[in-house]
Amino acid sequence: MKSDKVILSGKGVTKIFGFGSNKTVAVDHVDFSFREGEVISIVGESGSGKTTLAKILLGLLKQTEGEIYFDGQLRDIRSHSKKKAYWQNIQAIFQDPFSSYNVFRKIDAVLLDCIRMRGGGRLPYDKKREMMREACSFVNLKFDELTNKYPFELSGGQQQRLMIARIFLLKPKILLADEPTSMIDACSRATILDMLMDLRNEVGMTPIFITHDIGLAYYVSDTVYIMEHGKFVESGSADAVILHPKKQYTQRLLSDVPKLHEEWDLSTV
Amino acid sequence: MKLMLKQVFGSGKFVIGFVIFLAILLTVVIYPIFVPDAPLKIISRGTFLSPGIYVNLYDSIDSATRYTLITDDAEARRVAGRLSDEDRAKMREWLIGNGVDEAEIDGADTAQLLDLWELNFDPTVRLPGMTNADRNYYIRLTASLEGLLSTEGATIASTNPETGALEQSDIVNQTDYVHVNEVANSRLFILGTDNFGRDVLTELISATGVSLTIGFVAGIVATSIGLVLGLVSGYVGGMVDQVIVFIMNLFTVIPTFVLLILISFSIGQESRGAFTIAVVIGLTSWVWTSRAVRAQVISLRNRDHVNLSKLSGHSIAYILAMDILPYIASYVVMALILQISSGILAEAGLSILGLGPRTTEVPTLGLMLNWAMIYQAHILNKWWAYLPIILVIALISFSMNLMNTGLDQVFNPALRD
Amino acid sequence: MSKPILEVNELTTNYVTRFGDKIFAVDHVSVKVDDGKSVGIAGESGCGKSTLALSLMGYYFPPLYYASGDIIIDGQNISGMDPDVVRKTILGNEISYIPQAAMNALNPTQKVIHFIEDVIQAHYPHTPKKEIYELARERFELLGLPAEVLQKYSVELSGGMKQRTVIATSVILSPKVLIADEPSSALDVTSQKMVIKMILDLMEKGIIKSLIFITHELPLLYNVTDDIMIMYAGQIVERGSADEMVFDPIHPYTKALMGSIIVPEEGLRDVKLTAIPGTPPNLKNPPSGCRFADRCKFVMPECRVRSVELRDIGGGRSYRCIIPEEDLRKAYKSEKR
Amino acid sequence: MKFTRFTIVALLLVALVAVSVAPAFAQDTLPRNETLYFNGQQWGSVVGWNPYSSNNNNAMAISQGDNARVLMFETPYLYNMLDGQVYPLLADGPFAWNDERTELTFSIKPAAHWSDGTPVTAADVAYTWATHVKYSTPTGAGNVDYIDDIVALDDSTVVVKAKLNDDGTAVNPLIVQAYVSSNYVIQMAWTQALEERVAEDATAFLADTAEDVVFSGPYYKFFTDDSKVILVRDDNYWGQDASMWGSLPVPKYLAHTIFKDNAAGTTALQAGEVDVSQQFNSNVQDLWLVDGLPISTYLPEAPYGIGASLPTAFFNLTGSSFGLDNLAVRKAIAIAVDYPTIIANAMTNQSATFDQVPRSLMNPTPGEQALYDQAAVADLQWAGNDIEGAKAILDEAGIVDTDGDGWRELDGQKLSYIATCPNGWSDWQAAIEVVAAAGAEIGIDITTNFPEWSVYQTVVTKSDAPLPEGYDIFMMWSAGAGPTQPWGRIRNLLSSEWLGMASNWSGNWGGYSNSEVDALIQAIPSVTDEAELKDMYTQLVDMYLTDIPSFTLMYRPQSFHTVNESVWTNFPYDGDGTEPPVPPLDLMDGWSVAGLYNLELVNP
Repeated sequence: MKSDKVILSGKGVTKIFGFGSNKTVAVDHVDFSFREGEVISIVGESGSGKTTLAKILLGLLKQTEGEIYFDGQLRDIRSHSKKKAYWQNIQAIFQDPFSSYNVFRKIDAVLLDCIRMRGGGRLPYDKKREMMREACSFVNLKFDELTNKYPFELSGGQQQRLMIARIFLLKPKILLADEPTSMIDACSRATILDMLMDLRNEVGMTPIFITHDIGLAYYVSDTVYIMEHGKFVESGSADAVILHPKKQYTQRLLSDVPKLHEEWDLSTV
Repeated sequence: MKLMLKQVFGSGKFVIGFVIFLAILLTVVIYPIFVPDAPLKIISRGTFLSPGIYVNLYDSIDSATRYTLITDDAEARRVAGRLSDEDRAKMREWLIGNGVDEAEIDGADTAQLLDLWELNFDPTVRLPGMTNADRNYYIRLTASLEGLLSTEGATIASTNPETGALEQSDIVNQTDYVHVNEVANSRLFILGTDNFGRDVLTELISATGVSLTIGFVAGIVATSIGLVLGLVSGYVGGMVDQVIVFIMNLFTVIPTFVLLILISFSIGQESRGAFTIAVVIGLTSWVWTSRAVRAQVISLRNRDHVNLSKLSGHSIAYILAMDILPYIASYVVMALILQISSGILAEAGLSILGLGPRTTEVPTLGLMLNWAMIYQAHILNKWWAYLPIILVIALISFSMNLMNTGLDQVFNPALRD
Repeated sequence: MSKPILEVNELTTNYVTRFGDKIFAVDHVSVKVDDGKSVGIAGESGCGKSTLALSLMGYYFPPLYYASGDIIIDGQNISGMDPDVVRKTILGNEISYIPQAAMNALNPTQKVIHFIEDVIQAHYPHTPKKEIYELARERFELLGLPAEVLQKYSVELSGGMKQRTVIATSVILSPKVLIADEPSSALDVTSQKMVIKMILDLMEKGIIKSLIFITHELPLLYNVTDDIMIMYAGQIVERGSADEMVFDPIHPYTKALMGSIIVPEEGLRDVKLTAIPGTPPNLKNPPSGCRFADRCKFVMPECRVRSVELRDIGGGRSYRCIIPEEDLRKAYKSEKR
Repeated sequence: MKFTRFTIVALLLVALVAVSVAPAFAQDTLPRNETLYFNGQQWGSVVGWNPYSSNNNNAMAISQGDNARVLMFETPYLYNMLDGQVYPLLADGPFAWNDERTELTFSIKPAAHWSDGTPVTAADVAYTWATHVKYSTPTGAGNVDYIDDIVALDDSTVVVKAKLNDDGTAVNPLIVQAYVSSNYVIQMAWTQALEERVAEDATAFLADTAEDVVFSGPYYKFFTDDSKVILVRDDNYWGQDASMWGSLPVPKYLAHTIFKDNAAGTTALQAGEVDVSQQFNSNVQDLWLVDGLPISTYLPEAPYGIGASLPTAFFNLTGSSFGLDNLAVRKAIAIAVDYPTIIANAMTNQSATFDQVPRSLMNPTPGEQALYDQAAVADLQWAGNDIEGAKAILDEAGIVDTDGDGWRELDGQKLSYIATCPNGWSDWQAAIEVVAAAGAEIGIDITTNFPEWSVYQTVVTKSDAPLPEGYDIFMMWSAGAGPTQPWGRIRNLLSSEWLGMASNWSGNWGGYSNSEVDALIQAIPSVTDEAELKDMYTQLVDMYLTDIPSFTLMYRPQSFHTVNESVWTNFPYDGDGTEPPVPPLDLMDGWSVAGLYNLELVNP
């Protein structure tokens, strides 16, 4: 599954908001290189800059400094068409499924957008329908029940699955999953994670999880990056970082999480 | 959509406002079908005719069918109509002042009073303390008393063109009546006439239509400008935003109404049509719409659904139209309603200051008020020349605000119960 | 056995929607909390946890209405009491409540001490300010909060500090019961830990007698409360001690919930998380039988028609399922992950 | 003495109280039974008391003209618009022309004296004229072409010498004669004192507010501020001498509250806070018929007052209005207009109708009406509302609707005009509306346009260029009643002498030009023979009604004279038996001042 080919990497990526005394450094000279096929997690508490970094990776925000390389080449998204080309390769799932959809557009429209994005805009409708049906069945949804419905008529879990169906159609090389399960119930969480993993195998993509849940990061990823105040403080394989943290910050983070088999030491507050 | 309409019409406030507004609108549309008179046609010689039915005197005397009604109180009513108790007291006062023995005068006995009056009254005599106004009153009274107690009919005579002599052509008996509906010329002026002698009701309804149109045009102009600037400013951000915000601030600092007055004044009376005024009102009142839209857009532009739309490769125009606009549409509709209502009020305000649309080409509610004010209808108690107009303005504004509050309750989650 | 501080019997409350429909968000729920004990309530979003928290206080305002049942706080039945009376005499005094975003409720233009004055003077109108300040200072110091906080404005405080200030303020009158509804879920893990420690301190130091803790985070609940109750679709489906509930769940729903726990502990990567298909029923029109039937893999035709009572199996344990506990345990074992 | 802060504050307070109480004191203590209240004359606060200046904004004290205001300053003669005669005031007996009508002689009443006690002398009259000329006051500039000099023969005899034509006749004896009833006599001594004060600087001379002015009239300044003007009677007034009035005027105070607008003035009149109202009160009859107030006008019935001026609609004959040079078009419009509606609606019947007083160039006063031969022009005098007649005229002239759009064309061009009057002049606007309505009736498109007054007057008074578009038909005033009337009014309406002036305030704004008319206007002032005069006036009326360069829309009184008899009575009214009759000019202008001596209290 994993290969040695670096699909996305960054050097000195920095994002500064505001000017002068109002200046906030959200992402502070981070370096990273994500290899094709590996599952990556970026873990950080709120305000650590992980969501800003995710938006930079997606090309929704422009970094203040530093370079990002995609597929070995300096990323160029300076025009709408170049952005569009980039977004054929990188896609996202957002935290809150309820706010991820335009409430005025039907499910069909959402999925047709994806077919169009993959260059299938001129395909006959039957073919498109077939593709949508396939995508829905991949996430255990029945397209025939969804067609002409609005996303908000679905439950949170179903909406997040629809999001995955979207990715199924788009088949990007990279998927940024920004807290994909934090807004949905524990029981649906497993389903979503399973499907993401299945999808990864199916289309051979590189998922990047952005999360504050260190447990989740441990559970899903090969490589974990721990982020604090805009910097990566520790990174490495999941086992190494989570079970044997070297940095004090990571250790503290882990000790603050309530666990089942380990006493939660409240005296360390 | 259907659900939204159902919700909107589920709001009692909206429905009441809508019904009032619809009633006004329907009246404006339907009334001219039944009363096709030109609203600015001068129909009375004399100003501020009071509301009521007018029967043509000539035609009523000339009426072919006469009805004899033996109404006992007819005479008493005629006498009372021409000689009130107050008149009797005044006559008595004059007679006593002129030396008639107080005991001789029986105020209640009309015949005796009239006899005494005829015998004694001299218009040239001025009693101590009597003003010229009093004198004029007594002269008018004397004129009106002529033939008061006559039981005979009134003779109508005309000059014979051949002989030049006056010849009796008819006698109108005191028991003669005419059915109002059989008089060919009768007009009903529900709201009387105004200072120009125009039918206030017809004018009012036409003015309501024009004012509503002004409101709509002003509202649409203001809302369009506000919407476009707000959308662009809020979504594009950066330099564009700063420039637009600067313009908005400029317009906020200058009091809109003052600006409106200045523009109206500089356009000059000659070119101030109703449409021009509407556009000017629109051009000066878009600021708060644009501010509000901008704020909404800023809160929307970083929403995930917008990001998702971007990731789906949609253009800015598409995102503005499909991902932003629908979310603020209900808000914009509410803003439009308020803009329409404030446009109508602004027109009225301008017109009262004499800066409204070019006068007397079309009536507007403001112009009608302006004329009523110039002609002192309020001082002369000609209520029909201003009260109905104020009422209509209030009703329009009330209905629009009700609709707006209703919509607000439906669309604003913070107010939802 | 110590006497219950809070006893709720068969409490039912409902919402009335804009279109007049009734939603029974809390359906015949009984909760008993003994002196010195804490009870956790967990469940999926929309299961009625937060409504239960509100209902427990006896403080109803539209669109939430009281339907039936008793709420007895330290022997005093407050169910059906006038909400105004509840607000003046019960809230803050007998029972305190901390909602999820309580820290955002602080007025940024006023100092912390002001809120404390408000709380105290609402119940004891003529308390001198000096006395209040002394009380507050003592209490804050007892709870490990610096006394300077009292003179600060809420905007000057961090999220965790704000939340702790709110908690300290709401228990200033030492209520018997504290209801905490997701008090830490908006905070990062470090602040969460501080807040939890403080709540546990309240119990330990005898400021409050009992605690009801509501959250959807099971590992947290496991570490905080003595007992755990699982709620599903407005009903309690299972209750037991924290250990039993996590490691020996009986109800299929509880079992699924516990199977979905993710904690960063060795071995986690080897387990397969449990997934439950489907969605909870619509409470506007709940199914007549077991409410979990549609999603339950052990469902039998009977489940859909027969209404199920909470079954007490002793030792403070009870669950709501027609399948005997042994059968369920056996089934779980056979599908060992 | 050392002032403490407290003393200063206390002093300030006292001063403040004193300042704020003083005016209140002045008005509150005016006894109602000795005060006559006015409205409609004074708008804004008084600037000064300088009778040479035209910038006093002092409506109660200073107004020179045909019916000069003689409350504070006096003229040698008083004009009476009712009989057209002048009556001596400062002058003793009638004036006398020499046989050539080049010199007018009168003497000053021996009793006449100034407020400082010194007698009024012929030298004062002469010096007043000399000063007017020297400082080029409006009076000086307006008369210098007609009056050569005014000299004092002795202490009491004044000779007014007319400017002469080359042939030795007076340029205009009518204007010379009018001077003595239109212009004040101002004290020489005071004038010289003022000249000294301002070092004979013309600007400073006219700008002086003349608080120290010496006067001869019965009233003088008592109090003014921005809310009222009060005059008080001079109990040493010379006129109480038997040679003039024989008594003092009745009210001790004349007060004029400065109202915000007409509406406020009307309200005050209704409340009895105003005795004499110079305001247009629409539907004035409602005040007594409906409201039952003790209010009356000079005439008990419509038109309620005596019309004196002729507000007139002018046709633009300067060439910029297509078709108005065509008499048929002008006549059709003029006879189609519904004058009764104008009079009923714009004037609320406070004007005689054209049935009552047929149109001519004369105002409705008996004096002027007697000046022309009504029978001779009866065929030309239209009463209006003659739609069929107008249509017939147009049809006959070949001006018909050729393209079927409802509007008539002349030479293929649609007749389309704009009727104009200043914005906010509500009665004029109403009249212009009716004119426009007449157009629609006869197939000529007339729309209305109401520019601001400043725009309007700039355009209309600029005679050196054709009137612009939008001024096809426009409304302006005409002269009222006065000693040079109706000659002066006819000159205003018809004389071509002003055409081409950069700023023409005098008249004939439409640009009419007729040499026959000009010749008659030129000749009349020197004619004394009544029959000849009548013939000449009749010719003028004939030409006016034939050529129709303009058309009178209504008659309008010189002053609106409405009185409230709550406190005072015996105001002048038609048939009140006064001899000569006191005209309804608010008891302050020309002979109407005589009315002040007749007033009585309703409740003495």
